[in-house]
Amino acid sequence: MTGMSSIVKTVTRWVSPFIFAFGIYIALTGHLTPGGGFPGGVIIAGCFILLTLAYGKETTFGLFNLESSAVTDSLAALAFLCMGFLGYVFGGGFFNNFIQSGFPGTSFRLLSGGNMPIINLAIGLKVGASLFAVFAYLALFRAIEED
Amino acid sequence: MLTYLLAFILFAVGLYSVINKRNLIKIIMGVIIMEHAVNAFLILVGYRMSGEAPIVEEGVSISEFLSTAVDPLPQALVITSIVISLGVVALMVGLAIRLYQHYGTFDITEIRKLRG
Amino acid sequence: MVLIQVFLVFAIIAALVAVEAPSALSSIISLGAVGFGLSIAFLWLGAPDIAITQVVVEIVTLVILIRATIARGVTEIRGNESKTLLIGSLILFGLGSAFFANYLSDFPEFGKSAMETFSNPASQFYLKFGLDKAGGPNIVNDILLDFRAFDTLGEATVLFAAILGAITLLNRKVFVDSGEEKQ
Amino acid sequence: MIIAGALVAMISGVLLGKMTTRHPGRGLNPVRYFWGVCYIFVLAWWVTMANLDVAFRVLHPDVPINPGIVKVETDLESESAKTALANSITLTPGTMTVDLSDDGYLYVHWINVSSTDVEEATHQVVGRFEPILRRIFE
Repeated sequence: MTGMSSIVKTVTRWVSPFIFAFGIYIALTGHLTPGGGFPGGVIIAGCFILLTLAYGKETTFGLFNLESSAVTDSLAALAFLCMGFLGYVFGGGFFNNFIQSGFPGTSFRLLSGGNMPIINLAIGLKVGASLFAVFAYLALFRAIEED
Repeated sequence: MLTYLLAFILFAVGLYSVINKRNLIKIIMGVIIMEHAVNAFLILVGYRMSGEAPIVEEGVSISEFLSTAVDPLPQALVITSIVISLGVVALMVGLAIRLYQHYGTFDITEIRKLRG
Repeated sequence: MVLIQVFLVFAIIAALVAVEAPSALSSIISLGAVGFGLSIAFLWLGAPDIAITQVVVEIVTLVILIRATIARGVTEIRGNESKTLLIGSLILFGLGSAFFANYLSDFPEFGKSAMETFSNPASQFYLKFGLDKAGGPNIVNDILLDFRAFDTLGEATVLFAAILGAITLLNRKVFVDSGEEKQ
Repeated sequence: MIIAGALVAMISGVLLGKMTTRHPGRGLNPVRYFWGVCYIFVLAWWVTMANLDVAFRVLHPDVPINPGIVKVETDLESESAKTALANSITLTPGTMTVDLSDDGYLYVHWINVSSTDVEEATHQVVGRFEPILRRIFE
């Protein structure tokens, strides 16, 4: 798969960093505005899917290959679980919001959510990495078939 | 009542596709339509007349917020269900592609014939 | 309220087109129309989180489905059907609508949510204490990540399992080892 | 919150920055931004004129159109400039870019083909945008 015409390639080149940053923004401020980890993660995956469609898989794997997507997926899941255990250790219950008790009375700020932004980001990275992995395997599978 | 009925009809369209069609892609589409219908039904149950999104705005008191916000619990359940449905669709598409590669067709009756 | 019904009818029409259209491309695009119409309906129903998620997920679903059919040269997906199954599905539809009509009277009226009809619901607790105890103004995310975070962990596990299954199916090495040596 | 935004911008820049631009130094020249602002007005002027022209052709009882695809040439070097040119041509009513070949030729669908000659068509279609785009992107 060599990719599409040069107009599509150039426009993809211009917009892809903004899509990526928007995905992380949606994931990070999920507790303040509509959004959250799940749509943010799908937007991050969509950024890399767009790159794969426009440029072909070689260029995209140069940025973000299958090993690093697997590593990101596992690390994000592990971070999610670690937040639960840290809540158990410091707050007295599994997934207790232990950071939030340190910042009382600061509503409507990024820090007011306690560990919610961290969990949101972890979920976003996890969903994004796993969906990109599925799409990359679909692309790879077709390439093998054509041989 | 009519609104619930519309969600039910959407579910019935998906069920018709799953039962009646002989093509794997059509069956996957039916499953997706059924998922959409169930999500829509859950959100419809949680709706309250002229309700607003369950997001607290700065300067709005809690009692005022309680009298206008819609039910947040079905939304929290549906938001996980949508993403799981995406994973399930990926799994079904993977199965369908495997079958296509093996038998050269998406038709399930043909696949049944070719088994032996 | 009429607007919500309009978008639901739009979704039903799009679903019928998606089920019956013979061409793969028009069928898949009509499936996208179902999702987008429902997403606008969700926006009117006071669920912006769901609307955002629905739009984004719909796009990725379309890309995956097009990848599965058109990218490998399948342009017609005609689902030829049988008479007996049609009669059977009609009977099933009649039974289902009979059940639905029977239990519809137990449902709360549309526009009167379940948390108003039943006494002491959980949603009232979440709405009342979400901002103070979890610290986020978005109550849906509070429920998702604080009150019911264990649910979310299970959901992440289900997603992980589904993706793992898809990757294992699409990974050729597994099948090359066991399949081709047999022949 | 601003710190978090800066961190996210840094991450996306490091990860995807080499896709976005191939000549990072060009973005620092303020003259290019001045011509970029000018380009908005030039584009708006030509789009308005073309709108009026196409509206005249549609409303005229004889419908004086002569549609066809012409081949035009561009001297622009960078991919960004070519893309901006093709999108500007598509945005202008009456003309639409069909394809962009690698060796600098554009295939344009034109509602009223006045000349099939490459030089003449180039002058009429591309000549409006080319000089200012060269100042922006090259």
